[in-house]
Amino acid sequence: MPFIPHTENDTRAMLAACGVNSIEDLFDEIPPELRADALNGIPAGRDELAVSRLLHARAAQNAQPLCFAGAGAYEHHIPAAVWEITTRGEYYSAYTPYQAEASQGTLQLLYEFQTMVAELTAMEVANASLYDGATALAEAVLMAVRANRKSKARRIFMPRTVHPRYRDVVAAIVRHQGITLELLDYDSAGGHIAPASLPTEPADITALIIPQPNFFGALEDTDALTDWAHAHGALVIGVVNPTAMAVIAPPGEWGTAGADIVCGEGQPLGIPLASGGPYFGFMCCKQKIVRQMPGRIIGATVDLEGKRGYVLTLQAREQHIRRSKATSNICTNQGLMTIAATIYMTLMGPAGLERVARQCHANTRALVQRLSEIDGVEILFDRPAFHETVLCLPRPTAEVLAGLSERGIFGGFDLSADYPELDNTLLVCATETKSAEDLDAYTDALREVLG
Amino acid sequence: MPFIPHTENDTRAMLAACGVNSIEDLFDEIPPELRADALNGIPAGRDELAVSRLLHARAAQNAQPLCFAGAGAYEHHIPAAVWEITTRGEYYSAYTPYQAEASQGTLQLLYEFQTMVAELTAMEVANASLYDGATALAEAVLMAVRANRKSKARRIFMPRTVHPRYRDVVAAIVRHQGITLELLDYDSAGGHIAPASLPTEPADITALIIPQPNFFGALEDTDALTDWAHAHGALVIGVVNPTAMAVIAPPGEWGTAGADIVCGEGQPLGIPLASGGPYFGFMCCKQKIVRQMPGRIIGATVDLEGKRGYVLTLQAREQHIRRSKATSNICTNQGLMTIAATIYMTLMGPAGLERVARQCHANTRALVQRLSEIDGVEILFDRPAFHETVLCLPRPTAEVLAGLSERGIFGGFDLSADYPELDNTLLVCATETKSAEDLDAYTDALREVLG
Amino acid sequence: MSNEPLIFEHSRPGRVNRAQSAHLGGELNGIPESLRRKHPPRLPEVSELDAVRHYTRLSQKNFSIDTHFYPLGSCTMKYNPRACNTLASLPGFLGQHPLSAARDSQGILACLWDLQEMLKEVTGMCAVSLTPMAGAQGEFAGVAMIRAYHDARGDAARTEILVPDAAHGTNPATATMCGYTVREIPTDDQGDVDVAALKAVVGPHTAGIMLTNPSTLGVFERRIHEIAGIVHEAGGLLYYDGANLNAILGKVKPGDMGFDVIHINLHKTFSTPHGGGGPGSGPVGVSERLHPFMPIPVVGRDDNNAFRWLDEHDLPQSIGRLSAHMGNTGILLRAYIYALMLGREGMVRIADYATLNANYLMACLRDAGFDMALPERRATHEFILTLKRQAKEPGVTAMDFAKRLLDYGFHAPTTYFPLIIPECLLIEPTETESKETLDAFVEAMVTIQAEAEKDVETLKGAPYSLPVRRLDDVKAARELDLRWQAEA
Amino acid sequence: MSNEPLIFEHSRPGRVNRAQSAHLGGELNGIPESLRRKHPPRLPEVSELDAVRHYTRLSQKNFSIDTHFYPLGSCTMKYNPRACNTLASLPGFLGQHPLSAARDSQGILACLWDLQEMLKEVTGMCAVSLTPMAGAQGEFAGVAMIRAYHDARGDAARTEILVPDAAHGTNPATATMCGYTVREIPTDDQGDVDVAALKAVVGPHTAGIMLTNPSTLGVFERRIHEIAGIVHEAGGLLYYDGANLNAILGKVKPGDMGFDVIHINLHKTFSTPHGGGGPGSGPVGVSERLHPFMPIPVVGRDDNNAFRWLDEHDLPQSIGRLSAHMGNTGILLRAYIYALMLGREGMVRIADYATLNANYLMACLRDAGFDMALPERRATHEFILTLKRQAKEPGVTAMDFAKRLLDYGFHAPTTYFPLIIPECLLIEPTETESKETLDAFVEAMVTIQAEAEKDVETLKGAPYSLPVRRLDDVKAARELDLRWQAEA
Ligand SMILES: Cc1ncc(COP(=O)(O)O)c(C=O)c1O
Ligand SMILES: Cc1ncc(COP(=O)(O)O)c(C=O)c1O
Repeated sequence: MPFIPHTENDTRAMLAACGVNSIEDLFDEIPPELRADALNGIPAGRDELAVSRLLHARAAQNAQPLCFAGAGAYEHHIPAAVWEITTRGEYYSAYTPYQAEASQGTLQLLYEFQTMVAELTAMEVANASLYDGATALAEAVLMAVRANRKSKARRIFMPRTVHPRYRDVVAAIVRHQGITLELLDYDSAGGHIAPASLPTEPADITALIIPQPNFFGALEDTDALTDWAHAHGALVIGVVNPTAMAVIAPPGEWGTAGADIVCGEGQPLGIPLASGGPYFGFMCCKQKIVRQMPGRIIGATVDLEGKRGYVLTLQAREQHIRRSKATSNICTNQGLMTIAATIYMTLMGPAGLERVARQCHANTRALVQRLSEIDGVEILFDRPAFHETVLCLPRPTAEVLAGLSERGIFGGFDLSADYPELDNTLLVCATETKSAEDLDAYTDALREVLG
Repeated sequence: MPFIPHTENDTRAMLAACGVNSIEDLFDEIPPELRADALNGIPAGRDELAVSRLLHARAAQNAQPLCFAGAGAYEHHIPAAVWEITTRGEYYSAYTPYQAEASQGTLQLLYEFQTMVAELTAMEVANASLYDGATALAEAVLMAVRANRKSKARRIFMPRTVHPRYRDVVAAIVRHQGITLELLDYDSAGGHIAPASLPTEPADITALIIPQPNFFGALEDTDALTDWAHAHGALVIGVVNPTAMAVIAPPGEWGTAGADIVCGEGQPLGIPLASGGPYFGFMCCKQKIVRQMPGRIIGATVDLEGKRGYVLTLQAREQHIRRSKATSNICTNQGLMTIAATIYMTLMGPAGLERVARQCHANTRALVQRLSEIDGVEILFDRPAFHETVLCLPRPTAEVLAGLSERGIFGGFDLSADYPELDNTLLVCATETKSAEDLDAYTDALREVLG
Repeated sequence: MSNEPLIFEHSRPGRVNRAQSAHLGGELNGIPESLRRKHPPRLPEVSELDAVRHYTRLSQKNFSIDTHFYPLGSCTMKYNPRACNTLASLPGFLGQHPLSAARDSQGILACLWDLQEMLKEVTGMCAVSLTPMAGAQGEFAGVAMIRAYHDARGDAARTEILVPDAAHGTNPATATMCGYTVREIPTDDQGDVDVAALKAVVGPHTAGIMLTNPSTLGVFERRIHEIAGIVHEAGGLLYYDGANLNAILGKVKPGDMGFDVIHINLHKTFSTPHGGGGPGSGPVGVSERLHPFMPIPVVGRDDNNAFRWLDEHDLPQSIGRLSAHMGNTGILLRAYIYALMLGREGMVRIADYATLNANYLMACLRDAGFDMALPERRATHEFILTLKRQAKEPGVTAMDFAKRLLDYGFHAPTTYFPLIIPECLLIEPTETESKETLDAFVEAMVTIQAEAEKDVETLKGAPYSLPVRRLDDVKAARELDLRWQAEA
Repeated sequence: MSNEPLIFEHSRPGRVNRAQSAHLGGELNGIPESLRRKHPPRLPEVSELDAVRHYTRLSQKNFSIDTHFYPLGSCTMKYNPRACNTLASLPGFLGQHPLSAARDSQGILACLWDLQEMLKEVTGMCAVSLTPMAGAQGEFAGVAMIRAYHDARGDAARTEILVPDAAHGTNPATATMCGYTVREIPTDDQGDVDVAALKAVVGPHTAGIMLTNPSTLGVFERRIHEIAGIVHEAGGLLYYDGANLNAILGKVKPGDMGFDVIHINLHKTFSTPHGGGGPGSGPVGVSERLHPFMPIPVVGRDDNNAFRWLDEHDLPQSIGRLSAHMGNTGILLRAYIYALMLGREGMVRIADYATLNANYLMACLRDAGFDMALPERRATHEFILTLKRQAKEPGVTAMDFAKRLLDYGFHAPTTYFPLIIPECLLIEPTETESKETLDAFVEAMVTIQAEAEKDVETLKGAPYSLPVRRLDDVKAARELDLRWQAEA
């Protein structure tokens, strides 16, 4: 019985105190006919040594090609200090900070996190995390419906330049709320939402979603889109990449009034790729609609002696108080990930994060430049991009990716399943982790595969 | 300038406070003709990302064959908790606990360490570590010379069954103290020191060293050797493997009176192989000669209010107080390693350590059994062994090891350089980390190499 | 403990941690000025040492399993084995991109497949999807499947979800998110669902019922079979909130109790870390009839027995995706490692000793004079103590007891939940705590009771020995201060 | 902070952490009873949670760089970059057996080779051996080489090693271990070696002199060239104790000052962790004439440029081996990683800012009214404050100041070393601390001075806020209690 401390003497004394003869007696309220048989489908227990062998073998079965895929998950360098501190037992093994006085470490850190996220996005306030970028967008849609009291239509404009998986998740989560998700098509030259393509006199719209950069890596015309939405009574929901925020205009400054709700995937801020999770979603908003925000929010207050301290606040929005009327059913969020992200942002600072963003941009540009010199390889869209770009290939993408994979290269994301009109295209990304030799290695491999 | 926090403003203000114009001015006491040129032989600085890439590549250049070598360094499973706790900043980045009140964590832990080591060896007291097993033996020899006041000869009996590298280190360190190291040969049948081979009326001997198990993995007749030494006025220095101590008679119980000084290599207690270090040496002795012991010693005491606490004690033995008359020049020891070892011993407990020891013994026996079924492979010595055994091979050992290496197996330690009389022999070890399939893999590979 | 300023207060303009970025940079060629950021975000400007020291010091202000007994009811705060973290952090796992081809991902897929199989076995369900990212998302998946099931049958009349009044807040909140009206079922004085009341409300408008068993009252719902019959007969489905699975692992399977769908809080029963509020993981298990609706992706096998992701092509009736990838993979991995170490015997032992610890602690506290909310019932893995009597005389509340416990080095139990028990402490010791720790907790409770009798102010002022004294929640909510602001 | 019992007090007979050993075991076939252990060692019997909680809680009772300013003179307590630990702990490094064949070890050998080359460059020596495991062992290696050199020349008359009276205790202790008689050289009132006194004792019996420069008095030995000349002329050699190298990295090289041999404390200048007392690492650098005597092993290259170990066959006059393998490899690796991050510019900056911090702190403390031991000298990376005046009136000692500093959240500077300065604090801030931290330290010193003037008892009673009040060292040494004993 690993992890159970009881000696035989303990068990005996404890049973006596309970007034029973055996542990089995303690289960006597369970109807006997329901009692389960042995769990034969589960293997016998193993010690840490044996499990360690198995897991090392499994980890080795995962290939680790040189990765040029982004598409929502980005390989960034994570300073060693981030996880050495994050996994300290006091952070790792604590619960949600319900007892504030015994959780000032986590609480102060989350207050710092909220500040940093608000700073990155230039928004007024932030919450303490949601599950991931996709669910954060779904929650943003629900929040927009609550917050935009003037709009009755529950109608959301969702561009096709939003991450396809995010669109799936939004659809799955808001399905039962009588919300209409209206897809906006992108400009085939720019790969972005052309403001001119938007209806000039639209019916009631609740909110417009603006991704920045968008799924193709292209930069949307955020000022024009924001002003258009506000002019038509719609709220603006920004979905942004946090690394890009170091160099790209933040949603709080889009257009005349700025975005109303902002969310995104926090993974680029110090979270390992790890086959997709755990990551974390972040969410910000204008202070005036903060009572519509889902999730935990930390606030500063004072103690009995007037000393500053931090607590979970605005709990009246939450399921444990408001129950069926809560802003969301979320309870457990992604606490530990936000701890890592806070330490990451601190270690990078504004200058460091900007340098990372610039290097990502420069690397991707350099890569795309080299690749597009190969016969038949072309850059698809002409909008400015941050750190991803769509390439057209002279051969089916799946074939090309398989060929690259044999050469130890994960060449990017095949768009054809999500955008049937974009067959033979590939979304590539080169973060700051890629050296000039890496870019050459990709270029050489692609030339070989195509040649 | 990584790791230097100064902003330009800081530097300016600080220079002003110092009354100088530039940092250079602060070096004006160094004679100008001595000033160095730029450090051109050192590469330009790199950020953590670049260094991380390089080190990952270097780590990958180390082959990681299945390891059946022991010879003083043993692959054991290390519970994950050991290093996750040991590397906590509060342990990792603290200094020697000179300010006891601000170091109770380290101090209490070392007091626990001393207790555990004393328990393992059944000795009265232990110190807080020496550099490694080899230097601990050298210090034990010096200590014996100090402690055995009756002996004038400064003559140490050192069996050839002591680890050859330990003998080298002892020779290098005690060379200038007028000490004679007399080698004792081993019994060619048993691979141990036959008590009957010892002189019956020897001249003045200061101490006898007894390794248990010895370098060949064989168990010495510790009772007879101890009694013989004591009968002739010599102290007994035990050099023991701490894993073996879980099942083999501990030096405190050897013969009638027990060993006087005990030392050994602590690596098997939770320290990774890591190309040979850092490990740690441990040392114990009878309480009556504790004032002759080298190294840090922790003692319990009370504070102003009578509360229990821990301090560095018996400092009057040490170099920082006694200077040229100190018991040793040691200052920095292997603190962090003893923290890991203490956590390891705690996680294993007496039952766990015994199970490890038994599995090592059983695995090595099973391996040797299988290998010796191969034509031409034989077990060399007939003494009982703990977890290492010498095999005779039908071909030169270097050749065989090279063949095994091609098959991903590190087959053991070639004895021929250290024991010219033992050519074509191999010292093998299979710890608890080896599965039945691993033993088969070795057996099959050896059969192939020899076949 | 000395005060630790905000990281922003450590910040100095121009201070840079050059080890992380000195050699990076590049031009923003191609990005027009209009799209660029004008002012850098005011992230802290500190050295690496400042950062390490600040966050190390902050960490020491937390209670946690690794430092304190933490008997927080409903939360299952058990030991989080360090091996789970170490092994899940192997570079081969951490480095893998979520969109990697299946051929490059057989290692992680094999782990997830194995975990799916294990969870099927312990829950008695016929299939499992690992994707939900916490209990509440598992609940969402479950209720959404119930809805998809009714919808697929064209049964549009079912608009209500039944929820006991003792239920966790996520249950009613989830039902609402799935577009249902919530109907509360009262609890009887023995802590069981009031079956008469249930019968009165169940009907053709009933989509289903959400239950935990053992319930949040810390007792086993004895008439579960009858309840299942009533709901099923009315055409509703049963949802099992698996947050309390620790109590019954290997003892009774939700599938056998008649549940159609279940979520499991891996961060409770399977001991993945709570991380100061997450990440969790809430896999769902389903019966045959809900199988087609499972959230994707799920791990399957192809003809060559290689693992692959099943998606909308394999499960066209799926309720869809609940995360951009496969949920909290790293947490799933930790749960898998834990399950491997426990094995089939270890799992049953968890229920045994979690139950023994709870019943022992309850017996000791009762003997020490405290009142239990349900004195005639067995505790399961947790139980409820009520301080209703003490709130009257001498006038100390559950909150006062909770805060004073902190001074004695114990994290407080859950307070004021479930809502239907006045002045309650929901106490869950878990199986990983020793008898000595439980005894010490009883001793502290007795001491606090004595303090309360002597002078209530002692408790009202608690805690005294923590980094802060009792904090003002009301002020926090009224005068919102949700972030640091740079001085103007 | 609550008391934490000894781990043995947590222990209960029969308690087993089964996760670590449940499936291991075997018979002791072939081992006769007489050689077996009769009673198991009384190691603690606790659960894994007990162990994790105990050692986590204990850790919080330490001051450390990661939590506190730690200006311990002579010890160079600078930030230990976490990357050094993380990268040195890659499985490819940790898993390697020390006796692995060179062909299987090219990765680690390449790192060690590079480090040897870098250390040659910063010290100005012609070869480096990495094997010594701490400063004191480096000293041993150095003095042993000096002896080997004289012996090789048949010069047996040289029986004395000269050591300044301000030297670190390891210097005279080392000389003794090498069989030499120690002769102390006085220091003049400016903190320099008394050259006249040196001249008086130097001669044909002089084997060599051990010096640090900057000295342990925190000042640069200005007449080093003259001293080197005097000793060399007499046929002696110069040993450089590199513990203070942080002050002069890239500014001046020991080789250029005339030293024949040097050790470097990597755990100081190269920021490897002190670990509560080690492990350290003390590589030695040598001039051409000591090259043949270097301790083995050393990393070399074979004809194909592959790395390999050089041993007694390559260096037959070597003083031999100082450890069973290659010293503290993992520490060498950390130093190497640190050096890579710093690079050539970073190294010089260390000396720049370590020196700036020390001089700034000295200036502030002087302005605040404290007395410096050598007021006319520049500080190097450290400096000495003397409380001789305060010891007289109002009667508080350096120890009192030190203990009171702990209450203010600062680790105390080194006290009572060097021995020749009364009531001294040797203060070394290091380059990784910020101006704000130094300012806060000055503020604390000023506050303590004011407290002392008001009531000396305030200081005599310090510390007040730590896990224990001031501890009784005398009792510890008189009534030896060096281990826990099971009750009879
Ligand atoms: C009974 C019960 N149900 C559901 C939940 C929700 O789980 P989660 O916090 O993982 O969303 C919890 C967790 O607090 C719970 O205790
Ligand atoms: C000046 C000086 N020399 C030598 C040493 C000895 O170094 P180590 O502790 O590494 O043996 C020290 C360390 O304290 C020192 O400060």
